[in-house]
Amino acid sequence: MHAPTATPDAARVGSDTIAALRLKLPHAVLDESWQTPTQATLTVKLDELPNVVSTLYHEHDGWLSVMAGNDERTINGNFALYYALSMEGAEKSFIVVRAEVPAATEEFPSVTPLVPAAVWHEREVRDMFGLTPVGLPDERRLVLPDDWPDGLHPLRKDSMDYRLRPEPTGDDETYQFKNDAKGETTVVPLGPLHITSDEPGHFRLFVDGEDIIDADYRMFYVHRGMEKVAETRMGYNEVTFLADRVCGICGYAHSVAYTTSIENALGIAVPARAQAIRSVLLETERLHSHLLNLGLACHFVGFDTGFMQFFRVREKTMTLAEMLTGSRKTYALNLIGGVRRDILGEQHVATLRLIGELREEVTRLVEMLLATPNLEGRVKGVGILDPGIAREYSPVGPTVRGSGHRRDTRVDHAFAGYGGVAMPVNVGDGCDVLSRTLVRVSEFFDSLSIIEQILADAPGGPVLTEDFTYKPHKFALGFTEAPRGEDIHWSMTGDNQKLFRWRCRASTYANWPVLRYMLRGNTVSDAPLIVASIDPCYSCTDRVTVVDVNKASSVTVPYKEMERYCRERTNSPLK
Amino acid sequence: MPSLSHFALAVVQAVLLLAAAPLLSGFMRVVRAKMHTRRGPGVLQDYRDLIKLMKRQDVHPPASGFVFRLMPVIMPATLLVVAMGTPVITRFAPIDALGDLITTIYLFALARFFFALSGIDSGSSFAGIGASRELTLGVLVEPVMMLSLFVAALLAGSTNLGTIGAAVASLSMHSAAATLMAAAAFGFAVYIELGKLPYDMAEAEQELQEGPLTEYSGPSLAMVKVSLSLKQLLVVAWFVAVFLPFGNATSMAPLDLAAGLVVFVLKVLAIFAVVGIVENSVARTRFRLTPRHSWLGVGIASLAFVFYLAGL
Amino acid sequence: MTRHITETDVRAAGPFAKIDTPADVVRMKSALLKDIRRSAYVYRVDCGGCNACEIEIFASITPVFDAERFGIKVVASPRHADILLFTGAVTRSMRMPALRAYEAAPDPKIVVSYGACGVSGGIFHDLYCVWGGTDKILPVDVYIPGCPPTPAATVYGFAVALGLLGQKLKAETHVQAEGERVAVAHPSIPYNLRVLVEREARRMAGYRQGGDIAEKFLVMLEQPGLVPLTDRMSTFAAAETDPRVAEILARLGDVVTEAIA
Amino acid sequence: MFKLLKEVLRTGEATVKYPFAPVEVAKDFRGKPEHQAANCIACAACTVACPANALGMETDAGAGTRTWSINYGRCVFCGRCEEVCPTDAIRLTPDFELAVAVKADLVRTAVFRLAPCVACGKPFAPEKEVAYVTALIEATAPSEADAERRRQLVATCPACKRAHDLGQIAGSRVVRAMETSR
Repeated sequence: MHAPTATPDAARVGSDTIAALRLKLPHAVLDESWQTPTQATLTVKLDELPNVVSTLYHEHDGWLSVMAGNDERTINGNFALYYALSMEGAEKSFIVVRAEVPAATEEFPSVTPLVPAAVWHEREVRDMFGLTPVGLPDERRLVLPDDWPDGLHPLRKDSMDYRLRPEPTGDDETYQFKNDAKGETTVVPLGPLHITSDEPGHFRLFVDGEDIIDADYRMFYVHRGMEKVAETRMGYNEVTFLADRVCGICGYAHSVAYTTSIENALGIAVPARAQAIRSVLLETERLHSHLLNLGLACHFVGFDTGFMQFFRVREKTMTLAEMLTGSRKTYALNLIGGVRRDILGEQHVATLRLIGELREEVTRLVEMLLATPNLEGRVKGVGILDPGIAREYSPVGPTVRGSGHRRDTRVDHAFAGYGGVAMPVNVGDGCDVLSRTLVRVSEFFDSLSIIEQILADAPGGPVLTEDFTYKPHKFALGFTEAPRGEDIHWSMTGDNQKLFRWRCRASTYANWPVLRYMLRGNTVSDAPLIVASIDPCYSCTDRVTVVDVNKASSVTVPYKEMERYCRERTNSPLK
Repeated sequence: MPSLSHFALAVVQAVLLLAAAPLLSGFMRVVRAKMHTRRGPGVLQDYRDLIKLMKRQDVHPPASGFVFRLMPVIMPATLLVVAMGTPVITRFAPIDALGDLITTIYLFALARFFFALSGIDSGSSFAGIGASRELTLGVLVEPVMMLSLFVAALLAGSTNLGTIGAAVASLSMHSAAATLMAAAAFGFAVYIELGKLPYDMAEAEQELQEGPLTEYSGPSLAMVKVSLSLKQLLVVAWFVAVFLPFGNATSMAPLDLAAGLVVFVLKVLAIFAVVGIVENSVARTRFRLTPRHSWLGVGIASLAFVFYLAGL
Repeated sequence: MTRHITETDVRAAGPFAKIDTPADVVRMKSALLKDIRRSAYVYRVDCGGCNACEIEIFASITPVFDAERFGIKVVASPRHADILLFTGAVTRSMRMPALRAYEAAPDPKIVVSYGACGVSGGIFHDLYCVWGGTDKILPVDVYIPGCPPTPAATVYGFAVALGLLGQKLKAETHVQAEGERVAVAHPSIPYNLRVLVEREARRMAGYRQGGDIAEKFLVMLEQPGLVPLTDRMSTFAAAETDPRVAEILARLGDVVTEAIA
Repeated sequence: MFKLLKEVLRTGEATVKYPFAPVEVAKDFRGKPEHQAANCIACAACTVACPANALGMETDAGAGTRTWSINYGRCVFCGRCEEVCPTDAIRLTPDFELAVAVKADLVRTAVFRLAPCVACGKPFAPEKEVAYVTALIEATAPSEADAERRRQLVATCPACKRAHDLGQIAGSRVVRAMETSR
């Protein structure tokens, strides 16, 4: 899959889809280039952009993975947008739709009205590049803080130094929360400005009594500016260590996605042993992450003993990671071209021993969990993700698999060492919290088997190649299946051993937009559990805890009065 | 008027119960740690926590009012009054007037009322919602308590806790079935009243950040914490006094009292060990489903009443 | 006694400046340390971390490391806190919530800065949406470095914060001694050959394991003896019980053979 | 509930003894990077590779020194420094007990002297680096004349290299320059 761009048409997966697209929209495609035999980039006319994306999405089983903006004024005078679609129909490939946005207008037709999955991406590109998506109904900021200066777009090449910290202008939030509820609802605003909330996020639930009518949330309280630093301070090899820190739970998946994107862009043939080691570690990461999620699910239904038991056993996965990488978290194992550590015989044996112990202990814990009183009542039928909604918003991982969609990057677009691995795709059709939890349980045991398989078949040879040359302005996608779903990175090399652009889309980013629909119709006390069931980063989960609070409907004090009082904290109804 | 020795007993037992309350919560923490398969703190940890808290700064949120400040005093005071009236090591209430079940129910309700009120008065939304949950829970659990205790009172022919206990202990209740049903219903109500999982609604740590306790700090927090432990000890003592009075001292003879004390300690430890295992092996009930559970309690209590009427 | 920290303070503090701690606060803090030695309530404040720190804090309160055995308890409200634990590099959006949590805790309080980001901003120290560490907005008492700190490092850090264990790390400066020189390693092996061996070992097994294997191999090469080099190398590889290491040694042998030929 | 109780009884107590007994870490654990200043040639390879800028190198031309520093508070323990070090002067150790109360204690420094350029006499590169490279060259040079020419080259600062033709450096002017600088 890492062969150079000059591949005969026949070997190119996705060419039939592109031919069909050209037939349907004869004048839309201006240019076609192939990054790998399964990755094509089509430059299209700006006006045709929504049509092309929509056609691929709706008629050829495309799912929107990521959209990257890029300031290419220094290369071709324009801005560019790259909508990357994961094609999961007859031809499983990636097709990236590229359109140039003239620097003179800074406007492009929004894709969101046709493909709702694009909404966060288009909001982000407005924040970061100052490009206006015409027709995008949501005009609010997504990434930048409320008090960030208007008109300062960090990722424009000429806008600012990566270290510039504009003076704060205010302490208050000005974000407008959306409420689609018909009829009267009570607003429950609890967020980071509340003294009791330690978490970087802000949720608002619109409730009627105990029922959630609608929900909205403000994320990106942890926005740091990683994409900017990756193209300024760091060399392209250092970014692998930055990618490790996109997420503290599934950082290695990001690191692999990033290195894969560069390796694809530069056509580097990564040694098979390195790819096998990457897969072993990705699965190790899944082991700890799924145990973490199962533990947290216990925590959120008040079953702390279960939480403690899962975390106790989880320590074994941490020992495994420490033995294989030298660190419990942030594995720091990748370089462009391979990995930095080998799995020697001694480690091989110890890994198999730990895998055996984990299989046995987790089997017992899962049986214990499912036999726990009250548990099923808390998770069954709660937090329904409608398969239709899922299809519109392109969520990933156990979240989408729990709603019956058979999407798994490891199978759809085999990367790293997954090529020859026999692996089922676990789906559930309950669409609820229970379904997603059971998908994770099955995946946990599958991961154990995958590690055993890969270790048994691991080829010899080197774990690193340095046999490549850095070429400027090459770009490609890199992707992994993180514990939470597909992580996808789009990278473009610069001309000074640095990146020109790095776009990193974490799996949870793809899952947030559907959460709103999953919350609707449930009671407020189930909110933390529902949010935990998409397995966002821990801090995100905790901040819904705040929300859960609001469920109480008081019988002695009028509920609305309570809400008002909780909100304004003046004129106590009891004084 | 109670005799001086009875009054002395009342005071001593109240003070002892108060002093032992942190030991009890320390014991619960040890049970919890064992269930978590971890080492955990020592059984004296809650004393260390309280001593520390007594030395810390007491912060009042700007939005809080006088109820917020008063509660850490009123709640333990109310509970101490209950402690003086409950037959703990004796079969009779040390102070007869306080040993009336209606008085006890209302004293508990008073403590609960102030606890909830302080949450609303603190100005924090977490505390406020914990408070409203606490009141809801009160509304749900009190009918069960009342009904089951009234059945016991009818059976014993008195509303005095000591008299009911004596009747149970001498196995002279008119209806064994009705007594057992009433005991079951009351036991269930007491369990909810303990504020333990799956019914720890008001102080739910993950959901409410400890509810009405959210805004308290320093000495006030210490007082509220010790009050909550005392309350747990008292409701269990209450149950023991009415439905498990076997082995209590029947006279004021020192040897009798000592034996009564030993029996009481053993009973309480056994009950709390079971409670500890239960609370650590279940998930929290959905708050919305709590009424259904409490209706079950009402049902059992009503059945006890029917049995009483039928004289079974 | 309560010092209200305002936005102006934050700005005045600027990079690398520290908010002064008045003498009475220092005195009160040492009294506090005595009081909380065996009962410390900890409140976590996430100022925009990647969650690795949060997860490791979780790991240190769960069965294997169980911080509660020292009386350390993670509490849900800052009002209960004796120790405030700040993680993350302090993002622009989180600076005010972090300050408010600090203000809500009773005085005096111990502030612990956790993880590379909390201590100094870590890998994110100079980014546009980052303030660059807890001590840019608050006075910090104890720093726990690590990315993330392991649960054992966390337990150690708390022991330092509570004054139960002393800190091991001390600022040190080495000044080059007269005549201080670095000898070339394995001088009897031609430099180019050594570099070839070391590079190949790194390609085969990475910098650490490969480095150690290359070292072993080079020591073997250097040993004087009458046995021919190729025989020595094959005996060495054959004596290795780990098949993967044997493969690597054989590969290094090939490199030497190719270089000599 | 009974499954849970069985699990609890089977496990007993899972808590480790640390800090009362040492805790076991993996063989190649990535803890505190230990710098052997005696082995360091101050070449700055590690400071360039460090993704977090925890390693720094500052040159004080006036004092003729170059100061290497590590900030354990910023270090992300990736081990890139160990990987790129040509003289094995830095290695990650299993030590993780790094907490401090004084932030200054997180920083370690090592001061190295700069060698003067043989041509202009200005300090330009660490003495130890020049000596190390010289030693390498002596070992690999095909002839003594070649070795001498390369030695001069190594001991010349980039500015002088730009200013002077290589042949001139090999010739008499360098000898004169060396005489004046002494």
